[in-house]
Amino acid sequence: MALLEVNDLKVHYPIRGGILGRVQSYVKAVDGISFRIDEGETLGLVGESGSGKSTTGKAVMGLVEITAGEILFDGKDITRYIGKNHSSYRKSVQMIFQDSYSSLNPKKRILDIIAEPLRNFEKQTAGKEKKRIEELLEIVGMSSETMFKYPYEFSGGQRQRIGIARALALRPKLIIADEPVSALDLSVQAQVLNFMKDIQKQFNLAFLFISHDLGVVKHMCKNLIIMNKGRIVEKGVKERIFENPQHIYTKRLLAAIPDINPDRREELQHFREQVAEEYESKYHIYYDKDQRVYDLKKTGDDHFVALP
Amino acid sequence: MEKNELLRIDNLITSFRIDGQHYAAVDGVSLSVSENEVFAIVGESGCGKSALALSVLSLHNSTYTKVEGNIYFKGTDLLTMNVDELNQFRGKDIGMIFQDPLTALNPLMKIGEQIEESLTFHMKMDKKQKKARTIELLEGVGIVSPELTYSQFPHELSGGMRQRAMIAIALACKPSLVIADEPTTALDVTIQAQILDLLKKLQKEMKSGIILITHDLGVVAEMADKVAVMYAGQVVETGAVGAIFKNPLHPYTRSLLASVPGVDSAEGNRLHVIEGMVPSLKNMEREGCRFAPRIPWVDKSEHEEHPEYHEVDKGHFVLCSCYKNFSMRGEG
Amino acid sequence: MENLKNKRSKKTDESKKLLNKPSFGRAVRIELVHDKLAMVSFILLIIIFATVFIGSTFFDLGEAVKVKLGMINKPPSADYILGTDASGRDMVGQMFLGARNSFLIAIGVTALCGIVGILVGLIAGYFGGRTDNIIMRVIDFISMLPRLMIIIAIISIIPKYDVITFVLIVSALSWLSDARLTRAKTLQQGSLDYVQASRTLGTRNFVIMFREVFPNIGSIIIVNLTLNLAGNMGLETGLTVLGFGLPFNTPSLGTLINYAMNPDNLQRRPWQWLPASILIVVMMLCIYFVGQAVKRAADAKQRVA
Amino acid sequence: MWKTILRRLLVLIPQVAVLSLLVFILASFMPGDALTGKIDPNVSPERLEELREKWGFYDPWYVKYGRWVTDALSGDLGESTSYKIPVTELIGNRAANTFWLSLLTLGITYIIGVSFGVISGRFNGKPVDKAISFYTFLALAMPSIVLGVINIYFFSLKLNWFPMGGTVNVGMQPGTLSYFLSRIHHMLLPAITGGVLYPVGVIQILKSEIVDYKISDFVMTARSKGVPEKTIYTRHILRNAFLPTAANLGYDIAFLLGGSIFIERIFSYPGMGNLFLDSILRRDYAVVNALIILFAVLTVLGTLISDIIMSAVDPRIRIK
Repeated sequence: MALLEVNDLKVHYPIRGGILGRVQSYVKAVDGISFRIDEGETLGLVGESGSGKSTTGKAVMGLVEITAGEILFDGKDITRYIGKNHSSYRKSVQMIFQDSYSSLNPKKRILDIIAEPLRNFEKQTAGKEKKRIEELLEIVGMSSETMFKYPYEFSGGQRQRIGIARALALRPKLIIADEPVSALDLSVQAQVLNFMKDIQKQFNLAFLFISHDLGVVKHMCKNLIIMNKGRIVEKGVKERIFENPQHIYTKRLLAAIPDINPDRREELQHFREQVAEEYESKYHIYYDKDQRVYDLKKTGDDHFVALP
Repeated sequence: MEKNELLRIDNLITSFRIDGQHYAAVDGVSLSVSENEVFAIVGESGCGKSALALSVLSLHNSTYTKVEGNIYFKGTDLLTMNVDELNQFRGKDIGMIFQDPLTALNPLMKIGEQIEESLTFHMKMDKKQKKARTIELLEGVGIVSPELTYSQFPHELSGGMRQRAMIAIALACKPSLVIADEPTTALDVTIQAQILDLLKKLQKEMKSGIILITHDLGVVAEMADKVAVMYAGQVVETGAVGAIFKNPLHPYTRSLLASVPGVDSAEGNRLHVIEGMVPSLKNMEREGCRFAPRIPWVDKSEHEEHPEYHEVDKGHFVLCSCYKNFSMRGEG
Repeated sequence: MENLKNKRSKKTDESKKLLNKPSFGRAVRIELVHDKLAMVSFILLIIIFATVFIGSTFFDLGEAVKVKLGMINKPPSADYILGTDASGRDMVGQMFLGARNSFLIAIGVTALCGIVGILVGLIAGYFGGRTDNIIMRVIDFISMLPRLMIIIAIISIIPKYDVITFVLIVSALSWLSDARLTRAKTLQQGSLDYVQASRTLGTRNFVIMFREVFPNIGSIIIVNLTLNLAGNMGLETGLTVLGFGLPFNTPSLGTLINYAMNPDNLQRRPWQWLPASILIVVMMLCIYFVGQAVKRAADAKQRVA
Repeated sequence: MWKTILRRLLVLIPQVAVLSLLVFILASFMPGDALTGKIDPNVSPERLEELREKWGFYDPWYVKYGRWVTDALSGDLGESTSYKIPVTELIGNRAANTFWLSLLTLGITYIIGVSFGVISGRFNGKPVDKAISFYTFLALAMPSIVLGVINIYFFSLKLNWFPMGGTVNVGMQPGTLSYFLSRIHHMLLPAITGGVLYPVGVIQILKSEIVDYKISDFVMTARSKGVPEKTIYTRHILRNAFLPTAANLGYDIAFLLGGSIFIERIFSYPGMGNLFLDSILRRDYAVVNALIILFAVLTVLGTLISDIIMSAVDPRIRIK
């Protein structure tokens, strides 16, 4: 039975207009998506800005109001109290944020930042708490006197690791990683990604890995979900999607990735022109009359595509 | 055929004033860009690549920034010029494209107006000619309906279209050199691909030189003819793009290439991690090889006291001798 | 659809602007030392407050207000340094008591408006949505009212009327700017990840508002309070001069300046209204200069030191 | 754009309704009633009772409120007990005085405000900027009452350049040039007093906007196009910097039309501000309430003017 199951999730933001400010239309940020994550698995949620991937992450964390659909954790339906700050659901699902600079409160020392979740759920003596924080800093590869410093004294990569230590405090089963490395430089990015894999093995953690960077996703995830216009265009095992993309949007996305090998420049150039033509000509096939993505159809074992 | 030289930067030092002290962000960089060539400058945040780009046209705020050395554009040194002389070059011979299309355009001026502005100061054209030239430019950068976009405001355009308008501005007077400072960093990967293809097409048509500033190695592989890799204010390796990607020598270049995820790595193995941290501008050890502290397993003797450039082969230079028998940690 | 992926440079720069270093107190000290003018003003303010508060204990209210017929309108002389007023009262006593009253009222109004403004601003800014809308409609309505006129109208019809009611009436209509500023800053902070993070860590909303968000906007609010303090002193003086400030028998700087309202006082007895005018302007100037230094300390990017 | 204006007007209706209710409640606390001043004192108490009955003094409050509103809508805001003429007429001739004084003050305010704001923004950090900042603190620290007193003391009494108060010299024929000049002469000192204090807001907004735009990306783009510094200021920096200043113009117009109570009082200038104070002192509450409503509506119109200016000047609001 899946650790997390999301069925037909919808998040619509009302647009108010007109004279009386009545709701005229909706921004369908997330328009009916379903997926599952098993224990210890990393599921990649990929898409460009505005595809609804971050909104999905926020919805699963209860940071955004859910318009429709249900969310099951360990088989239990938690849609109703997902928004409550202090629900026990918080102990099992945690989040890592993109902007390492603003995800730590600058006015608090690292000790208080990491201790926040502990103080909310576990009443411990100061000594035990300090020991637990030392442990957590140890796990993220940082020295214990980090505790007494302030966030501004650390680099982007270090701050991101402190964020991860905080997320691990309540021993969660699932971590929502919303573009965890997009704000980091290449070398620092590698450090954080390696480190996320280590803790995954050590604590049998599941990751919902949200990113727009296909290279990072290819490295980190087993299964992928490609999102566009708030819906899923393609879902399946990474190998199948990278080697044999079906949906024209996935093809265009994969073709657009700049290749690191300069010799393949011309070859890639022609391939992209080809994909662009296909995208233009077949657009009406893959999208219905009001440009909406179809529902998913099974096209191979562990490979689903949004086809009419 | 030896292309004639367009821009030669000679021992450029750009330093920023912090608490009364000057700290060099660009610490003695020399490079030359020829006509009809894309010269990529790649490096991580804080390596000084953007500071270098802004120094060419002296766009820094002079109270906080000091620029020393020489920048010869077709033989004349730009750094010795006052603002009025410089303004003859800015926009006419050298065009610039900036990173964030959202803020790089004046929100209260129509797109057409912002393109015509550089025509007004550099070209002898009347109103009608300027409008025609602008429409032609908008079409040239792949904007679908140029007449409409001519009288639209920046907030009405998407990120990709705004960047195309930026390119139209930079190329308005057919400059022989274009400096693009991270032109596609703020764009989605599909739009980035289109903008890069557009830049390549225009570069070939106008035979202009392009200095492309970026942190994305993939973009460099796609676009560049020559590459300079920068670290802590210095060029650590420079050469033809094939040499740099096929036969990288400097430890930093090799480490960077090994850190790129998704290249060949199966899901299992680990990415190469560069130890330590990029030193901040203020407390940076400026003596000796600046990358040495990041590769502690390499013996001190490998590094040069005063690192020089070694020409490994035609046009392929490497800073400091530590590249000779450098091996990744654990490969030894 | 805006297809801008929020790459590291743009988002981090914005959040850096909104957050500044933790030790606001230390930054204020540095700024004060660095800016001579602010330092002098700070010392001057302390001297004025000390003399006023300590000095006023020497002057008994009854004594200062008692009418002494023989001493009417005496110019400054040895035993009456600042002369006397139309009812023979010693100006020095009135200056001390007046300054203290004016200052206490200004602090009262500023503090009251500050507390109400911060509370309302935090709630509106943090919860947003409907609560924010309702609160903003109320604030818009109150800000529509001509503040001065309503205050004067209410004062003129209140039967029982003393310093406390005066402070309450003025505060009832003056907390709007505090609320708006706090709300704007809370909205800004609310958009940052550390607030979202706290919600996912199980921290209750009210704890997030006061323990997480408020410390990050506290410094800007303190700056606003110092500037309001000076403003409120001016307001109290003005109202008293018009006759709608403090009740008649309580001396304040306003009552002293009021002497200038009758032309021959203005012309021939400057000693009655000039010292109070100078004192109030000097005090407000000092508060503003100190406020500027505090403001620079609060705004990381403007720091001089 | 029209939608925002229409919405603003629609919002005005409930606001004024609530306002009238609040003013009515305020009025009901005020001593005296419709009869005060209308009856001669020696009328017998029974007759007084009878009159009160006839005039509906004992009706429930909502009936009184209903009658009051219908009168107000028909333009009859009640009668001034002290001047025995309809309130609207009384306010009418005072409004002209305030209008002209406010216009002059507004002119001085924006001339000083804009010029100082641009100078201190452009030469940010230089001595001239420091001098202007010092001036703004002085203006902030100077209550208008105190400045008024000092101005009268020096310029009227000592130097005798300006009259002490009033609107025109006695015996002047309205319509003649000398009458007009005398009116201006009377208005100058109060206008200068206000005009020197109010520009602080304009200066501070303009300065911070210019300083921010000087380092903005699109100014860098303009420089990279070879546009000379002077043109960058006029076409790029100032054009953007004036936006919030223009928006504030709406508020300032409404605020000044309200007439500064302090200044009109010190200069005993018979404007609406002064009328308000006198009415309070004379317990002439019909006038007081009318003025409060008038100024409230003026403030809302001020915000409306600001919205209109904003959408006219800023394409981002005009074109959604």
